[in-house]
Amino acid sequence: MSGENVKIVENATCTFCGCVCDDMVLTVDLDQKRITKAKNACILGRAWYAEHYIEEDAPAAMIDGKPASIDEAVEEAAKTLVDAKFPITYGLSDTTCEAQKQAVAIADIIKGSIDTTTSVCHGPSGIAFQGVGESTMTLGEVKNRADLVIYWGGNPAESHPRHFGRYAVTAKGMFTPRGKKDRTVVVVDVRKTPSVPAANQFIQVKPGKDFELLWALRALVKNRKISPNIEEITGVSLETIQALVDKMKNCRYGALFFGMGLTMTRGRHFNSGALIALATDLNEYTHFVAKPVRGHGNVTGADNVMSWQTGYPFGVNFSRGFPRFNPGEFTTVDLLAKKDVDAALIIASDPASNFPQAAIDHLAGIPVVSLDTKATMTSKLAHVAFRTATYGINTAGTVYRMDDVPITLRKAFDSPFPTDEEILTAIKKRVRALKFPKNQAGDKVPPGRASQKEHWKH
Amino acid sequence: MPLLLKQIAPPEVPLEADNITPDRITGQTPAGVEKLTVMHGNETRRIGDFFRVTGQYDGVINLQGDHLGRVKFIGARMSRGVIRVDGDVGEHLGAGMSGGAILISGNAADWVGPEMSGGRIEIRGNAGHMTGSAYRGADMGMTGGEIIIHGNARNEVGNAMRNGLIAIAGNSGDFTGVNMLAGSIFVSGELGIRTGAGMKRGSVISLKDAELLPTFDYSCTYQPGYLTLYFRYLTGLGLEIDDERVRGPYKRYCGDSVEMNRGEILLYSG
Amino acid sequence: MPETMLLVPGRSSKQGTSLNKGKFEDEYQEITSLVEMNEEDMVRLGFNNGDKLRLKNPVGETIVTCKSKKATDLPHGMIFIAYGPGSSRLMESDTAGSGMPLSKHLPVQVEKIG
Amino acid sequence: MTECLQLAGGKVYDPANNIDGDIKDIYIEQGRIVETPSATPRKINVSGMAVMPGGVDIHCHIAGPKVNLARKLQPEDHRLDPHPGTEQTRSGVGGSVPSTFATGYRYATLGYTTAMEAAVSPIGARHAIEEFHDTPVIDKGFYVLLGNNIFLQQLLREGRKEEFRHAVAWWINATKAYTTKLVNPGGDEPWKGKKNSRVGNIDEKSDVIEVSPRQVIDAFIGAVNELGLPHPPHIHCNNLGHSGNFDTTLETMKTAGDRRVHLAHIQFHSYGGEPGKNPKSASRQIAEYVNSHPNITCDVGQVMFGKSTIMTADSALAYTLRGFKKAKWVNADTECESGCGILPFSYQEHIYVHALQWAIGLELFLLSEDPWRIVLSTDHPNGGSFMNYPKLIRLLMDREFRKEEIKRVNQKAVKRTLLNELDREYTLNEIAIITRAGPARALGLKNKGHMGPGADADITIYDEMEDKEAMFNAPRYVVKSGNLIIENHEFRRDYTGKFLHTEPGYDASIVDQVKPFFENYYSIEFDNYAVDDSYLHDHEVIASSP
Repeated sequence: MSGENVKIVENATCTFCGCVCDDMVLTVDLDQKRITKAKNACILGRAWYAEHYIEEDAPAAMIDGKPASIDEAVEEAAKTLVDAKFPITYGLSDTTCEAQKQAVAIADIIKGSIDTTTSVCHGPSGIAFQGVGESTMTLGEVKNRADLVIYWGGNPAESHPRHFGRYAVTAKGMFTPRGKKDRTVVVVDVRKTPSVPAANQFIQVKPGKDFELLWALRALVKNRKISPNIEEITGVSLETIQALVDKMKNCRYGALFFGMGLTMTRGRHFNSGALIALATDLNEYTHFVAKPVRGHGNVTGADNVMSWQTGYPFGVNFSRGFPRFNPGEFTTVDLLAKKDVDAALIIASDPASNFPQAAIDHLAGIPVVSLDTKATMTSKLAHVAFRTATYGINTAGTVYRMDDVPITLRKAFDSPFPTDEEILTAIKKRVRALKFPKNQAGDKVPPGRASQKEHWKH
Repeated sequence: MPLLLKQIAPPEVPLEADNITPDRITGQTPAGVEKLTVMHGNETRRIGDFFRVTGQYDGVINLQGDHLGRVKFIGARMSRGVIRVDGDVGEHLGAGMSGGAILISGNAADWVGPEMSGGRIEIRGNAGHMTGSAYRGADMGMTGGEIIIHGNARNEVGNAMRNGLIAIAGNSGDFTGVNMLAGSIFVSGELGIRTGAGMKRGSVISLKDAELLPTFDYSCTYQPGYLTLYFRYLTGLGLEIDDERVRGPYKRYCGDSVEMNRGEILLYSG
Repeated sequence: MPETMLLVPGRSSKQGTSLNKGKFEDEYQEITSLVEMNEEDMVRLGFNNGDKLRLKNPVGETIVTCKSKKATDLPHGMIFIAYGPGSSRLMESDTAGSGMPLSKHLPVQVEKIG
Repeated sequence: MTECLQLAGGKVYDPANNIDGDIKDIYIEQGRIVETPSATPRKINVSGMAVMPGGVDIHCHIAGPKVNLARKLQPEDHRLDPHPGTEQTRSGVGGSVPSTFATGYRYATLGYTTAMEAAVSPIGARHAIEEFHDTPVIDKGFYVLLGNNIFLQQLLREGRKEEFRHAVAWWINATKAYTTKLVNPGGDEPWKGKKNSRVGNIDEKSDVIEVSPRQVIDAFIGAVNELGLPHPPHIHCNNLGHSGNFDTTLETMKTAGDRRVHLAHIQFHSYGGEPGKNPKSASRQIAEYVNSHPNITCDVGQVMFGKSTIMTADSALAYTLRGFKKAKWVNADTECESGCGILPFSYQEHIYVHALQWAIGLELFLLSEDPWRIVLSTDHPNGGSFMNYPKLIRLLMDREFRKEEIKRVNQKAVKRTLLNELDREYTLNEIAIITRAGPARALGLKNKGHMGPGADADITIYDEMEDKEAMFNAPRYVVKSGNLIIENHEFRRDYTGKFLHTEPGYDASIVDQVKPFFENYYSIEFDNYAVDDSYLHDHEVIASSP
């Protein structure tokens, strides 16, 4: 009977985008195993919850497209990974930190590479950070203090719908009691996106000229000369640029948010670097911060886990027995397109549908182990495919918001499928046993915090 | 007679061969060299598993093979002697080298001579990205030595270079001389976009006109005397520069005004 | 003569919501193969809403459906598509030592088919 | 699996039990030191070796949001210092901000078995604990940053001392912290809200929060002592690094009166001279005050030459330092409670200020009369990596070595200090105090820093050597909670270590006060803020005694 066995989950966290809003009130129909209402969710969050259902008939594990037991699949996955000379682990942004930790452990033991979706998202911003640093903040500081907010090369109205209301535009805070009335909002983009109506000012830059515009701003902030042809180059007049400089220098607390309009275009890390450097420069005059508007729910957690376990945020290789970092060499698109890798463990990601064709072609030719909550292009071509529980809905665990704030997930209802963490922990145990047969006492570290039970076995 | 390493088996996955340097093989017999380790993905193997080693080291190591493009770190940290490669090479050629010479008949992959401090690398074909550059996060790239590319080079040539010379007979990619601290980069062909972004000092010279960043300021058109000497040196290295271009004139731009404005870009404007 | 235009793949709300329904559902397939174009460009090129277009570059090609956008919202010569399998086919795999393939501002040749 | 062990025939240095180099067997059972074991122990012959309790680092930066930002920031530093894994241990990277695994293993390879992360913002507590889970071997805890907490400052402004104390206790419980940490108390608001300005004198009231740094300091010392936390407020004074700051430091100590207080990295706070000009040494004034006030403990924050990373909740200071080289710099503001600044740094012998800082640290060690109240630290990684501890120990123990080192640094700086006149040499017993017994006592860790019956079996055994740097660099055995982790210099097993925290009592109705503030000004939900018990791995609550 539907509708009677209902549970309310308060302060639940939506993990669809990097906003990681933790104020969801979920109405869960425990009989139907559906979330029937998600109060406070945005359009993306509502779809995230509404479309979540358990495909009870789907096998939890498959080997070469045929249903298999989880134990068999774990064994086959472990063998595949241990046999490889250059295995890659990839994905990880749509899972918990607890699972991410197990994935890094596997890569360490099998001496493979590990990379996250960061490399094709804000990886270039990570590279820029390593070169320039960053003046940044938690989102509450923007809500409380920012009187000037600039979005550059991003379209939060569609990618992060609550960014405006919860954190940065209409949000009311300590020194911004009137919300939008207490701040000026500027959008810089190549096209008039649905985010533009939220702004006081829209600056349209010529495609591919973000770097030139940012560089001109940096020069003017420092009272240096720029080319008189600046409008011809960037599509933005000198007056407009100078006015923006004045606005930035004279605000009380300025914030620059940026998106993939910078990272995915020619210039990549230098585009992000130019923006971060601009924010840094402005601290000579006022308090100024910058922040990439990160995508997937826990991509920031992946950066954090990778960084604390290996020292590097993405694009890490263990083939020499210790972590090495080199984007362009150990990042997934490169490793696949150059045909360097001979096996892949893909977690909560679908490179077979969104990578460049050359990379997809190589992925199709090597043994792949996949973990995902539903069928994907990648799981369809996988040698071993696990179906796992959805994080934040069917699992607890930790995720990091785009501003590095960690948040605990609340489980809404049980899934018949194991969690990513459980599967990865099981694979880790088997790869360790296969790799170090004489040292079965080695793993003295207690299991991760969420892996108290392997419940699919009961 | 050089020491000859002839590739006998293509690696299945990239091979890291930082033991292939004069510093490591000096005093070794061919059999001894075959026993030196290489990393084949995550397995430790022997040079002999992939190369047949013959001859005797007389100051020159010669590598031959059709799959050398998958061999990384050739000549890394070398300080003397010569490595001659008949074929292509993989990433990190001559990484951090301080002396000696490397000659490549084919193409080189990304990271040629990163953070090198001395010696010479010459590539007959093309080079990948980040020639003579810094590794990510580091504030200094190449600090000395010479890199000569007869074909094209790609992005970030001389990223954060501090000293030395990079000469490219073909085109360079985007961000040539980015964050350069000092040193010289010469490009015969087309420069990509955003040359010299963030440069503090140093020179980039090109025989073609180019669109520069709005933070580079035109100062004059002139015939710099020192270029005659400079070009004579480059022709000595095997680059072809005709007399007209040796004479000039050149447009001089200074920048990057975002930094100290003490770098220069010279563009031929004959 | 096919026209060269600048393809900007990006996120859209519909792409995001349809993603949750599943990548093998028609809705996602439809949304990720819909390309927005400046209405004036469409008039100039003789395209109509719903026309099938071929987008092609040296990397690959994909077939998309054309949809008009106000001239004030999308500059001339620029076309927008939601990320998906279509945009992947046109992406080069070189990442220039960054890990990131160029995924926006891809010059593509646009021509009507059928 | 803990073992029953007999460490036989070693020279035991256990200052807390007045044992100074006596030959004595130590027995271990069930992770503790026992008088006589109930089973037959495995006997390890350690004759000719020095047996000491495991080292205790009272002040370092090894986990949490700012540490991880500093890690991410410096691939160039990690690249040069890989930390390979073994069949027992995970791999990682070193450099001045090592990965978590390398941090734990490297502390162990120096004979340290406990380390306290000295500054975690409350909102970052969960992150710090997650990193601790991946920081092997050592026991660890952290101090929570409350000195710029806007809600607490509002309570102070309104004179609500009682509620202030309850709120402090609530925050410690909610974050699972060990004690409170004040960094540049009252200094965040000028930095964030007033175009990057800073606090001058500690009686100056911020026009936004209307509370002076001294009021904040006084209130915390009062509250924490009343709560009876095992360790008093851990204070990073205002004006760190600025010439003439010794005055601020003295005023801060005077504010404490005779109440317990710990002053962090006091070297950085012992500068004379005029603000804006080159500093001079004021170590004599500081040392005299500390010597004559038994309520005060401090750690030195010694500067060691070479690579370091500045990472501090004192964002304004990091910005000032950034001005010298204009190289990469991180500032990260944390809503309503804190922030941090980070930049790679390098101390160089020939630079006047760096040499002076180095000399002032040594002066403080050598002028200090009570080794129980001065703790060895480099404020890792601010003054240099903890991997410098063996060298620092040699500088303290070996006068001739010190003289040679003094010759290598900027002489103008040395001349402005007393260093050339100080002939003191630390004894092994005194080293055991400043690296183990003293910090354990200052932290209120009754089971650590000594080897009496009932103590945690955290023990380090060194080969006695003339060269003390070599000696302290490579213990032959390290026992952690009864587990033989390092045997003959090799890792024999992995071990997670314990998480140490406190649970001071408070009136639960304080939550009704915190919550509305939270709902207005924080960006996460109140109910998602406190760290729940599922984050605790093996842990121990250290009792408060109000």
